[in-house]
Amino acid sequence: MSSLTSLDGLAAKPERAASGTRLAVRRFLRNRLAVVGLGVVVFFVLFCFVGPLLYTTDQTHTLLQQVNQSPSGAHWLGTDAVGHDELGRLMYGGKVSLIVGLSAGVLATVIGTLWGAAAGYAGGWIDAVMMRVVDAGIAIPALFILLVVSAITTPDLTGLVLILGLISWLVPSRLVRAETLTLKNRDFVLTLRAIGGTHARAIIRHILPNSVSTVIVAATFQIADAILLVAYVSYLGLGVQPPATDWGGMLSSGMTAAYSGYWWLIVPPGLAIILVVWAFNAIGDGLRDAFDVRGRA
Amino acid sequence: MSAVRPPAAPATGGHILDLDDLGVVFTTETGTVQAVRGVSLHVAPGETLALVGESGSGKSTVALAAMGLLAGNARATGTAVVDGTDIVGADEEQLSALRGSTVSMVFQEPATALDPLTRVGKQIAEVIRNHRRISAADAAARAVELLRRVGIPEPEQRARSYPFQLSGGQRQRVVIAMAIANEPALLIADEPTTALDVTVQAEILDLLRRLAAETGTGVLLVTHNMGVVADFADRVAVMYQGALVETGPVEDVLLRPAHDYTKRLLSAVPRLTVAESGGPGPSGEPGASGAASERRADEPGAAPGAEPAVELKDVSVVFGRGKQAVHALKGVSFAVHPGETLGLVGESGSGKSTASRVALGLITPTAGSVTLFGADLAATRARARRALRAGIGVVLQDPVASLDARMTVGECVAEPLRIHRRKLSGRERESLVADVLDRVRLPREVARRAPRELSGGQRQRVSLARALVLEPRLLVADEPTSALDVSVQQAVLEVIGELQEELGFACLFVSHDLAVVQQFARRVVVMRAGRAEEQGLTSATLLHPETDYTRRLLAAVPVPDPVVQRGRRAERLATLAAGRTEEQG
Amino acid sequence: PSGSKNEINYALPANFTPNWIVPIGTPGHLNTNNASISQVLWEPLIAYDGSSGEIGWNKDNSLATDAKFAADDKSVTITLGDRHWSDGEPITARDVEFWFNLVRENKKSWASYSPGKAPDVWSSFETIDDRHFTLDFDRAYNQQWMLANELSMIRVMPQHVWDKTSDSAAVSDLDRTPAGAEKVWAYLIDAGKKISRYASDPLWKTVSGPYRIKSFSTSGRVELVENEKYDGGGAAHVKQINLLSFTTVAAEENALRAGTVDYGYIRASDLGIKKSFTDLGYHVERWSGWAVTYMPYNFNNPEMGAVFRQLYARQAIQMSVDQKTLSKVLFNGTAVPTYGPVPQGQPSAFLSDEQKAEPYPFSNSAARKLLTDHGWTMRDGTMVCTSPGAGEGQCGEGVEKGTEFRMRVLSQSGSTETDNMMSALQSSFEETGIDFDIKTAPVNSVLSQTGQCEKDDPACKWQLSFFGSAGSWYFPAYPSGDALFASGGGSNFGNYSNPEVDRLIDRTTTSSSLDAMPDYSKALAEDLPVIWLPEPDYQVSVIRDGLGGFAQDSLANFHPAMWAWTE
Amino acid sequence: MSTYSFLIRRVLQALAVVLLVTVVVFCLLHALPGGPARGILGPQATASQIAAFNHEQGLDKPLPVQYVYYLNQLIHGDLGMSYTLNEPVSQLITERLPKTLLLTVLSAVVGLLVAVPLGVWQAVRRNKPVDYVITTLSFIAYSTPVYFLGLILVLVFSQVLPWFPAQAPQGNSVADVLSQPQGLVLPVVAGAATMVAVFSRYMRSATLENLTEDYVRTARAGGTRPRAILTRHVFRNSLTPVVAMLGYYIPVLFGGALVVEQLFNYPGMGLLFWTAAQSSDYPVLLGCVLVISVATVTGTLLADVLQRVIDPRVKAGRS
Ligand SMILES: Nc1ncnc2c1ncn2[C@@H]1O[C@H](COP(=O)(O)OP(=O)(O)OP(=O)(O)O)[C@@H](O)[C@H]1O
Ligand SMILES: Nc1ncnc2c1ncn2[C@@H]1O[C@H](COP(=O)(O)OP(=O)(O)OP(=O)(O)O)[C@@H](O)[C@H]1O
Ligand SMILES: [Mg+2]
Ligand SMILES: [Mg+2]
Repeated sequence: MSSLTSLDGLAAKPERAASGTRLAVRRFLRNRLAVVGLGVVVFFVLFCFVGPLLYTTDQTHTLLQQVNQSPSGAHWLGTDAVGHDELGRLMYGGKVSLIVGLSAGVLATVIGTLWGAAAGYAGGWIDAVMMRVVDAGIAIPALFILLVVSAITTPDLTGLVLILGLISWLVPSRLVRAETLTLKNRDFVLTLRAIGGTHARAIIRHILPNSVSTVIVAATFQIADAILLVAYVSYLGLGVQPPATDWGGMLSSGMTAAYSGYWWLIVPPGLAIILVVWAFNAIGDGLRDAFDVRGRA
Repeated sequence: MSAVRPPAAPATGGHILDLDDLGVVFTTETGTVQAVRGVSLHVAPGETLALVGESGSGKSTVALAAMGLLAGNARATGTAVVDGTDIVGADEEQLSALRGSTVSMVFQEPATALDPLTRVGKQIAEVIRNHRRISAADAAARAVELLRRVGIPEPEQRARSYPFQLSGGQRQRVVIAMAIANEPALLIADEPTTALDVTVQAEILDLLRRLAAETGTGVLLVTHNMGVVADFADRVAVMYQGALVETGPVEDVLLRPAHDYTKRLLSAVPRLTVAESGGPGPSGEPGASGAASERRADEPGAAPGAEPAVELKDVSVVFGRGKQAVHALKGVSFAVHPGETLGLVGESGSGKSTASRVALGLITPTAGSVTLFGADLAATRARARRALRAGIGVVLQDPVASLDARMTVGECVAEPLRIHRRKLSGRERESLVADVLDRVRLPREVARRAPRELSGGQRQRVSLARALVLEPRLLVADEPTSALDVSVQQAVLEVIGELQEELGFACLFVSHDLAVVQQFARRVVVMRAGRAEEQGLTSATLLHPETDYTRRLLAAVPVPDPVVQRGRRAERLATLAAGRTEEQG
Repeated sequence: PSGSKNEINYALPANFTPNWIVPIGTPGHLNTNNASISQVLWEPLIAYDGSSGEIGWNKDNSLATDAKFAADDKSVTITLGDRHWSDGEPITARDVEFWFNLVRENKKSWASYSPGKAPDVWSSFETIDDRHFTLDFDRAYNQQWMLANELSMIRVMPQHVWDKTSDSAAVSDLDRTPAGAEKVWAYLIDAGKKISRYASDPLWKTVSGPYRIKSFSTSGRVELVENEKYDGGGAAHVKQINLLSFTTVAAEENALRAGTVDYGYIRASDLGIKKSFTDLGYHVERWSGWAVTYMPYNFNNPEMGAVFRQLYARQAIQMSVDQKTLSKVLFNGTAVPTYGPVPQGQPSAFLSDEQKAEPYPFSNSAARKLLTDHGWTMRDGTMVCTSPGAGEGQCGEGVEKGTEFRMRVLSQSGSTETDNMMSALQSSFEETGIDFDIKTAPVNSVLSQTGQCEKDDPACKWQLSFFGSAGSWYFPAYPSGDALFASGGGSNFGNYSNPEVDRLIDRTTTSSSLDAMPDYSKALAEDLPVIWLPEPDYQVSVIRDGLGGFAQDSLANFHPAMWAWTE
Repeated sequence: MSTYSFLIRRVLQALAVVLLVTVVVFCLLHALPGGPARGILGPQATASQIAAFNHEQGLDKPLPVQYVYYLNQLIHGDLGMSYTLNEPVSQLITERLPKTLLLTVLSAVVGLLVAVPLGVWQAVRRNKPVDYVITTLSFIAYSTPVYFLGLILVLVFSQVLPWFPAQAPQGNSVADVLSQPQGLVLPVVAGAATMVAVFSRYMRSATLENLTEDYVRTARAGGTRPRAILTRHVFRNSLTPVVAMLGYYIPVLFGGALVVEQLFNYPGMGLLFWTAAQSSDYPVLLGCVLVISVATVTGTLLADVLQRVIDPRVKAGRS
């Protein structure tokens, strides 16, 4: 019998031992677009958080003597309508955009994922009630909620993140629930239950990892949405308050000068938003593929 | 490699399939896998070549290579010539022209082989219209005809069904209908009957045989069932570790094996012992079956006095409600005692899996009660129930679905340890996992692979390893060896047996393979349409069945001896014909 | 482009939909654009506007030809011109009386009512003959105020068509009884709410103005065509006027570029690219408003009220506002520095020299000195009161020791100019040592939260408020500030109160002295009841070359009858 | 579950959701500080006018009373009168809704018509240059704020190249609007851009998933050509999740419509909603929220029904 012990493995010559995570990293690194995306994000993080140390500008005082200047040696990207150095402002506003985008996106994804997984897993009336709440949430236009909130309070950065996170977790929760519904009756979850695994384990170890591609795609969209939303809500007075700013706010105020030829007020923030959102999406895609054990054949 | 030509084979060059020095390499994250090496074989028109061998030896890979359907991470070398075209170098356009008309294939798993959103009639018609210029209506009519031919009742209606509305056996027949739609010159069938119970299996084999005879189709049959080989094949090729070790006419290989591995393989085949057909049971009192078997169950060896590990009392299960309600179980009672193995047999859809799931508490019975280690499942609270379940090992029927594709094999096997032995260190856990993998005859290296990267049989053993790793008090195994070749099956069954000796756990063993049950289980419950048709000691019930149903089941089991099996087949067909005329008369 | 010389396309302000034409209105229907349309259909008794370039009585578009005040300033006798309704009936004193009766009986629901003003100021209406009547006052009033602000509100309505209570009812003298007047009022207001019937309802077909309605859509497009029966002095020059509504300024600018608008506007920030419009055959003209812009202090705010009550503190704040630079840079020169309660965009006799001279010129250092001289010390860039007390060199009554000079503004959102101005102010205040937090909200929300309040109200949290992106306050022709700065005035949001100022304000409406207004102007320019800010233009108009014949009315009305193609 | 009882159950649930929405929205509205009076009547209004306004609009009554009153009105099909536009809200909405619907439906249809084949194509060409290029383009489309995109469209296709008008058709009725199709081009493109970006992603991943299914192998084994496998099998199977998403996308479409309407001077529901929100016009605001939520709930309902049509398994209750 012992000769049978290791028969079918002989054909396999493993290169070297690799853990699941290490494999995922390797798979991620093979996705060129995702690596470029990661590079872009790293660049912008450095740009916004380290950049101001190298390229110091005054972002708290307006300088009405030097508004709307085109790029020059003194101001690499020119100045804006109140005389701030545009490059410095790009760094300054990027901090807010990155922090808010990432945290709100992650917050929304986490809430949505947990809620959706819990509802789908519990099933029955709990599911029905939880999902009707989500339906109602989806059905109330976000603009309305933002408006009410803006009238009641002016949030600080944390508040802003909370608000954006709390209005955008609904769709991810829907997606995750749908996924959970099919997953919870899969044999590997049943096996776990049959041998006495807890519900939490079923959700955390099996259902969530198997919905990871949905979750990641949702998360990247959430991050993108949050960055764009900050700009949108500043219209309502909900965004960051001067002298702070964010890329979206810079873009929308720069837009009023669209016909004046002040391209340096529009192109840099516009490009920054597009690049960062693109980068997060590319990373999300890469992550999805990296964790997707199934779709590789 | 020179194969012994069967007398019926036509001259060289007339082969419909010719593999020459075929090699297949898979590239995976953990390295490359040389799955097939230097395989050369051929199939002549009208001939059936059976490809047997141990699980994971590369049989499916060879079959897929011959279709040009290898997975994306595979690279083939050598040649695989089908009707004059080399598949290995062909482009997709050439292959499309060939597939479905010259060569077609029946896949291993019928559950997922069909497009869920297209009516089956349409899917069959599509294959026809891929290769023939006929009207949609004609193709549809022909699809119905094919469904009738593969023995699906009410084919006109069934043609309009969606795959999910058909049973597994029916779905497999639809796949076969697609495969034979254009009367291919070569039919490749990869374990076409694994998922089916013996009676359906017999019918499908009859069907394939008729096809080969009528249209001169050459068949490459991949199987691990030696009975099927004996029943069906003209020649046999034996694979071992990716290479061919022996090829020859079926009588020669099965009765006078030359290679060591073949010998080992054949010696591992469980053989069904049958009494004279129609003979009375040993008790000699037909009709008193229930009382008789229970008495036997209480005989010494059944741990008298010990309370059963699991007991079902008068359990009924109804799925759905209203018109669509399915009565999956109707008043089923049985008990499994520590140290004993209870076999659960019966045709497909008879409720075996449902009964085992009820025993596990995964399905709450509509009526009746379930006792697990003496505790009524319905009455225990969640926490207590979880504790009870610590003593259970589970192997569910579908080896693909029961492993989480996102975990490595090692993580899958270690999961029960993580739940119930939280204090173990990572190293201890690893060594326990390695031990149990050894026990189910899997190399330790697979621990790092993804379930997807294993063969069907390997996956099934991973499930088993997971069930055994905690040294359970009760093992519920639903078809734990259905995808295994007989040699591994034997090894695995021995492992379970040894462990049972050692640990004294109770085992509920679900299988449609009567020979395995006969060999492995002390007592048996025969299920039919949700009822326990008969139960008793295996030795008695399977040797001297009390019901026609059990007799029919037994008669349909092919035995791995081509000569004997031919006789049995004739006999079975005769009784069937007789039965039919009787019914009509 | 309208293409034809018989039409003019006029762009209404962005995001405004005309929704009222009836010469009497209930609150919420008050809008100068509505009023402009209404006045083109039914001429006012006395059109007191800036259509000629200066604010005055525009007799061409008035039904009255003369107003004679009694020597004691306690009554006026008005003469009507020889004019006819479009249905041929003459316009008589009865039509004026009709308006008078309706408004007197329904003044509570009349949009323009505020206690102590019209119609309370008129004690009786006496018809002399068809074309003459006398209005008696409850006391003596400043003639100009009476004429420009009160009498100009009187509208003349076709009594012979409107004096009824349902579409099918017969016309009678219902308005002469209080109950009847109420019913007629209700009927007219109700009819006025049916915008979709404006073009078809027979009620609105009898007009006195140069135009009548051709179509009126609820999505904003209004078409006016010439009233051929018009017999006044301000006849239409162009057959048809199309009033177009736009969702945003950007959308309107697109239409300008596409040439579909003859008379439109651009953002102040686009003044730099004026050429791109002149190249298209337009000329660009500023349209300044008869308005002031400011940020009210909340004198009752529990945290900062006491500081705001100190004149020196308000002076320091005002000195930190560099109105000239703000106007020039942020508004592209389309705003006018304004240092007091009288609009400074137009020359007028109301403006005092003191206000004009900028009583508190911009100087951060002077502002800082003012604070340090009054017991404040700079700590970490912020002034802190270190010497409390009411005495000389101390912070002043009610200001506690350790109070930091931190103020918070609730500012309207959605305007780049405003955002920029707030940023600039913040920066400049910081220079002085004053912290300035900005919180923004939609303008309605700002207004809702800027209420008069008592110290302990929860609603008294606001400290400064700004709702003046398009000017905070548009005056009637006579810019008296009674509602704004008189103690208890309806729009005195911050509860500013100064008995001396109250007296001056009262004088502006009741005394005939020519000094009344300049005195008031001087006092408030010096006492700083609010933070005075640059007054932005009403709009920067873009007008097709060849369209002319008019001046832009600083009261923000438009007068289609004056528009004419000159070439 | 039969289709009939399924529909009844779904409709009842939908009603419950709408009711929940009204409660939430009503409470939120009345949590606003200050109330609408000052905002509506302007800075010049007097205290007594404000009191009169509050009395007239019932804003001085306790909240539950107001809600019951509102609900009662609602049941009788009355959405109240706009504070600022002095017209019944229902009339305002019926006038503007068709225009917005036209715009959103057109954008959605155009968006889907582009997105779906694009996603499939990308899946087929996975990790090839085309896939990368389209992926990048769709990310760019997604990350470009609609107002920015609209501005660029106008600049390029209306000012520099005078191909399309910068204004949407100005007519009031749908027929008017449709009679000037060239005016719809830019607004529809602006509205469809994000749609394309999002749904091509969903379609791509759904297709990728389906391409690995066993039935694809079966079809290949039957000699079905790759293109036919895509169009006949993979396509339909991939469409199900996309259809499910569509329902939830309705509020997003409305949000986009708002910006597009502003940009292209096309007064519709989106603009009405925005203006009402800016001016605290409670009845209009409530009416719009109600319409949007009903549209969303109906959209999800339709998506569910559509899914049952596409996927027979859903109907049988196993998916
Ligand atoms: N896609 C794949 N990637 C990597 N390795 C694979 C893949 N498919 C199969 N293998 C490996 O190739 C070898 C042959 O697999 P194959 O499926 O042909 O076995 P088999 O003989 O059909 O076994 P069984 O009887 O269990 O189905 C096995 O070791 C398996 O692990
Ligand atoms: N979840 C379910 N819903 C509805 N019907 C079900 C469900 N599960 C099983 N059934 C039905 O119950 C019956 C018994 O099924 P079960 O799976 O127990 O059969 P089995 O004996 O295990 O068959 P096989 O040998 O094919 O595995 C079948 O008719 C099946 O279609
Ligand atoms: Mg196989
Ligand atoms: Mg089963």
